[in-house]
Amino acid sequence: MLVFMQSLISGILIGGVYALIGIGLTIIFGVMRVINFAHGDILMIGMYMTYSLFTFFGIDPFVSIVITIPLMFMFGAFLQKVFINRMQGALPQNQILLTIGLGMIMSNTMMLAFTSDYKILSTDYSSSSIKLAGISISTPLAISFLITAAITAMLYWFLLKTDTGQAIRATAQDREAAQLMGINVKWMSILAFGMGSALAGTAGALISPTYYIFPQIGSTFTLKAFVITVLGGMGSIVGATIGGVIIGIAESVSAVYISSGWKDVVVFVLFLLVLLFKPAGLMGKSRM
Amino acid sequence: MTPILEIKQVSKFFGGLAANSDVSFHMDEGMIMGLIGPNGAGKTTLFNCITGYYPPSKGDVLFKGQKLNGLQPDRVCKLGMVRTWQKVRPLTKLSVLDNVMVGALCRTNSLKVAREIAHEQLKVVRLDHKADFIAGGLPIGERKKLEVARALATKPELLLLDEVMGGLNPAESDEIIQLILDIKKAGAITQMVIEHDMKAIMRISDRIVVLNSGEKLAEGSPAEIVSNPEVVRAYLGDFHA
Amino acid sequence: MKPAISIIRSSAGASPVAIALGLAVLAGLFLFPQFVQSPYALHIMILIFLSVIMGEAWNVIGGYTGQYSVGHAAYFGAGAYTTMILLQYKQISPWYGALAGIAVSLVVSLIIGSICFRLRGPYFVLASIAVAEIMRLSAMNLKDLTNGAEGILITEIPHLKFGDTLITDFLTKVPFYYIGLVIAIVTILVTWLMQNSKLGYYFQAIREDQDAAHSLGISLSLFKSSALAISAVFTSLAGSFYAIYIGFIDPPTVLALDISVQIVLICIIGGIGTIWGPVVGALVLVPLSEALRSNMIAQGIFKIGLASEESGVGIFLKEHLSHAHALIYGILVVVVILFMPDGVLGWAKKLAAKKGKE
Amino acid sequence: MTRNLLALLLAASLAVPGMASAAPVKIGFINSITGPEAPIGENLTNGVTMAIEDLKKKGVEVQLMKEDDTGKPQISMSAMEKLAGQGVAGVVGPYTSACANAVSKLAEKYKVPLLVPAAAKEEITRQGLKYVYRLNAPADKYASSLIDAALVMGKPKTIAFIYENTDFGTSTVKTAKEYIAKKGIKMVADESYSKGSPDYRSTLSKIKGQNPDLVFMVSYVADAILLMRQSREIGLQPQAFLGGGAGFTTVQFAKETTISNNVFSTTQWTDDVSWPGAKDFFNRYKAKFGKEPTYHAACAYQAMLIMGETASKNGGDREKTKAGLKSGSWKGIMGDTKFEDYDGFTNQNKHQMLVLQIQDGQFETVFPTNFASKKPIFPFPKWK
Repeated sequence: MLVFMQSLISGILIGGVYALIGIGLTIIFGVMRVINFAHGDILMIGMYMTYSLFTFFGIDPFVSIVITIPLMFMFGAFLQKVFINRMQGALPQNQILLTIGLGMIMSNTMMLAFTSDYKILSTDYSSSSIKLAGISISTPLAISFLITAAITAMLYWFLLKTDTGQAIRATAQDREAAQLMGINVKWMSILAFGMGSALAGTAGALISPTYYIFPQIGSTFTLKAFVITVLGGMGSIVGATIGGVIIGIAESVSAVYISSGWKDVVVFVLFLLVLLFKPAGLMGKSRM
Repeated sequence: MTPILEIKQVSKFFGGLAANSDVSFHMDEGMIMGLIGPNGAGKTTLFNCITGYYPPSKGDVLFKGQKLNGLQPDRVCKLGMVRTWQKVRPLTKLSVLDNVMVGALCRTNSLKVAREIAHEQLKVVRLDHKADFIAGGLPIGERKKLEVARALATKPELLLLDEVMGGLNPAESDEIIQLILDIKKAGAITQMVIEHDMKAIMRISDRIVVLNSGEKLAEGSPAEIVSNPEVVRAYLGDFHA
Repeated sequence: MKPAISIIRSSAGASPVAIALGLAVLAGLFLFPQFVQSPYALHIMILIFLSVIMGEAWNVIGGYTGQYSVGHAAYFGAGAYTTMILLQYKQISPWYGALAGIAVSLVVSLIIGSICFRLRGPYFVLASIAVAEIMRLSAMNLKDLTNGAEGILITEIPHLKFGDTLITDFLTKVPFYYIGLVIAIVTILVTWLMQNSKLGYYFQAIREDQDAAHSLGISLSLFKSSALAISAVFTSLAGSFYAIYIGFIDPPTVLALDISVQIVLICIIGGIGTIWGPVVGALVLVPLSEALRSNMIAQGIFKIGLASEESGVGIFLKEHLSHAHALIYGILVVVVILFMPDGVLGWAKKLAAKKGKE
Repeated sequence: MTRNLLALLLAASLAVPGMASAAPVKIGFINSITGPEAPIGENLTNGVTMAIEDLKKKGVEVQLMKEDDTGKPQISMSAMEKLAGQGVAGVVGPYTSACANAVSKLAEKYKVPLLVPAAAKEEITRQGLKYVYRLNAPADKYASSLIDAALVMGKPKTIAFIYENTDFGTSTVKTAKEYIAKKGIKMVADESYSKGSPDYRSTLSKIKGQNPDLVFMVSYVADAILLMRQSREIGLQPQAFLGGGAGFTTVQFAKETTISNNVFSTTQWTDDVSWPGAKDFFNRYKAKFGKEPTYHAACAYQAMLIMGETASKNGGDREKTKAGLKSGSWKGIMGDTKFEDYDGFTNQNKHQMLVLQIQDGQFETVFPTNFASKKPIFPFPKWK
């Protein structure tokens, strides 16, 4: 029982960060209908940003998101404006390859800049933990979970209560209709890609203290992000939040009860089952 | 003689909403049936139920006496029933001829035979001069004709036309009307036509079925329909909405 | 508007000049090993053949039928693993192994088809990736069958004999060259036959509009599965060939996402949905990545005197270009996608059309 | 090649008088410069760079032909074919086992002497290939040296394995399993993970439930740190943590003293061993590249020295170089080196693996006793 609770808690904490990655991807997909294969690489850039801020300026990883978020937002907006925008309405396979190409550029540029060494961020709380009824909770993971929750809450508020947020949701539901209603769809796309990138970057920043960084780390997260978004329903933020936590738990629990080698298979099988029996995802389609 | 198409109490629900409820009517060979109704009346849904895109939630569709329920569109087409699309769906990157050939290949495995059939059908719709053009580049009027030619190439016994005159100018509409009448005259093909243009539908239809909010409101000859007060109200209501 | 000739018919009815040229190229390819002994050149040619086979195979399902599978590593790996497992543990000749690989790939394609073909667009892409990833992870974990991450190494390739006469002992690259060449030609031929048959028309109809195709009497499940099956057969064959040629496989080298992406790339770069697209793609990508990898670009720049080797630029090129080849590759992918959306072949055609107009 | 030209020019400008001016000998170097193996490949490149400089000091001019295999066997084959065609006297590399395997057969085919510096897969030197030599100890030695050490220190009954799902990880653990079977130790957990999983807590709590005497891990540095951090979090408390190579021997790992102290590991090389020049190599390497050398760097350095000297002595002739490798023996930063045939191996250097323990943030050699710098601390002290 203790082992089960331990793995459940670990899963939920990791799931929070996954949720952030998934929400980023889902916003991008919802608004632009582009599957972003560079999502993990954007996250990787966020990790290096955090690493640099910590190493060169001594800024704590959790504090540094104040800097990371706007920078990553601008980076995403730039990507959208310069590259992705040209591909709006292009063949889906070309969109996919474009993002794959962009991902390759990002990871290899980072490799030239930082070498391909594994970088590891060691803060004084990196390996500390809180004990709760025999269950140990990693301090940095707990902090990052709280920050994730706060960011998600703010995001909900933004999308539901503000005019811009509602315009983004309208665009996600029906691009053409939104355009007819006078919404500046191009601007919404830039916003969406910016936000998506900022969220991926933030997720990167938040796991930096408990994880490690190398240029090729992106692809793992790209795949994970897809699974999460599809699980929750492409374009659904609530879905991505739940999807992230489910994946976190599925990984963690199956590592214990099946084996750590098979846990990723469990995740992919779960993914296919959802695609087959509930293709719109757990939270339906395009409901942001 | 069994009717070529019989619709028996067909209902289609999406979630809790009924797009069609309890619709029944039948069609005899060689006739043209008009299907009208305000927007959202469930005309296209009914087409989809008939041609196998949606299985009806309740009721039966009988084609030449055979139950179609649950049959896939391709099987339905092989049996001799084919539809066109309200929003035209040309195979954009293929040539006009190739588009029609795809239809013709339903009945033959030989490209040569298919090519001949395709040329024939293009002549019928007067599009043969554009056989080598890329379908995606055609103007809307010609795309509509292409839809018809492609459907005809599958050698149907029943042809369902979904707003083939939508978005056309009067001259183009006239051409299509003539085409529909010509097909009727040739005798082999029964037609069901969804149309918004009242004048056109009155001109071509032998009988008309009116749908409103998914239910059959009325059925009769064009003259009966025009004088049916309920139909008038439904349409006026629609205009006021 | 100029009457544009359909893609379908552009390659049918070739002119006599083109046929003569084609035959000359073919003869040249068959005689190549007689004149060129360099194993390096032969190796590059074999890699090109492999890319052609994989590209043409993907083209059937991706290019013609419009189902953008990004999980073709599944068939490549199935072919490679079946052949290697049978050869290494059961001493079954790779010829039968390749056939068994095809059988396994067909089964895999049926399973994948039944799962993925219900899905459209991005969902199909993601599902195809997921299935391939499941296969990779399974190969990693089923250690008793696949030897897991350690991979399978063959120590000896059985000699090819016809009766008692030895045809080849596989000691040089020449037999591999011919096997690769023949499979590549067969693949192109099959694609050509497919394109000029009912199948080709139906595949393309499905690509252009699934619902419209469905209404015209085309069984989506039947024809999508057929397209995937044809594709799987040749991808699997490529996998078997690769495995025997390299003599070593492990999950990252034959089942990774990387391979699936590479396969798609060949087609997109060359030109999707055309017979010669994958050939052009292979001819561009293989030599290009080889040149980038081995830093020939920098050396070329020195040779033609664009920069001196000792200048700052020269030193920078030497130090960094060899590390940056993957970066340059990525940049090229982006440039091609942005500026040549129909691939090199489509771009060349457009250019030729423009010239013709002038 | 070009890099060397530059070095040549530099040397000329310094005008060292009386330097031996033999024609440069061409030596190939295949390595993972880009791709997923690049982080480790970089160490090999650095090691080779230093070896070339040191060879020059000894008057041996090497024209280095560097090839990137991106970690893919088929690319490494391209590289080998290319090098064979360019008339190299010998080749050092490739780094990964998969690549080394693919290349070894080509080396035999083209009769090019190949010196594998750091690939661990046993098969590479078990195929009876005459032209293939290996400097490092193969995978089975990693496991046996650590388990032997544990058996000397205590009486462990049970062992848990957690390792990276790669060639290196699985083959090391496979030999370990065979070895513990012989020694009568029971395996209670067998957990492999794929690189890039951020969370091992579940797996570790499962292992904790089994309460093993030994925990045997095979990981690269980042995962090694994560595994130990999370072991501490969970409170996993065996008699000893055994780190099978790679990540557990890095300085980066040792620096994380809260979690790395008292962990045992095994390595091909360390700077504090009494092999000649080891400390000097460490210092010069650190000064030049700004980081500590790993054993990969040392292996690559020594391999290039051996290949360079032998090839140069034999005038770049492949056959003579091959014979020279076979008959020669060397003493250097990797200790005594000699390529021998034994136990089914051919041309395999009987390299002595060292068992280390981190004590107060420093690597101390604890086994074999003749090289030991400190006494081992056993059992593992309670986590603070």
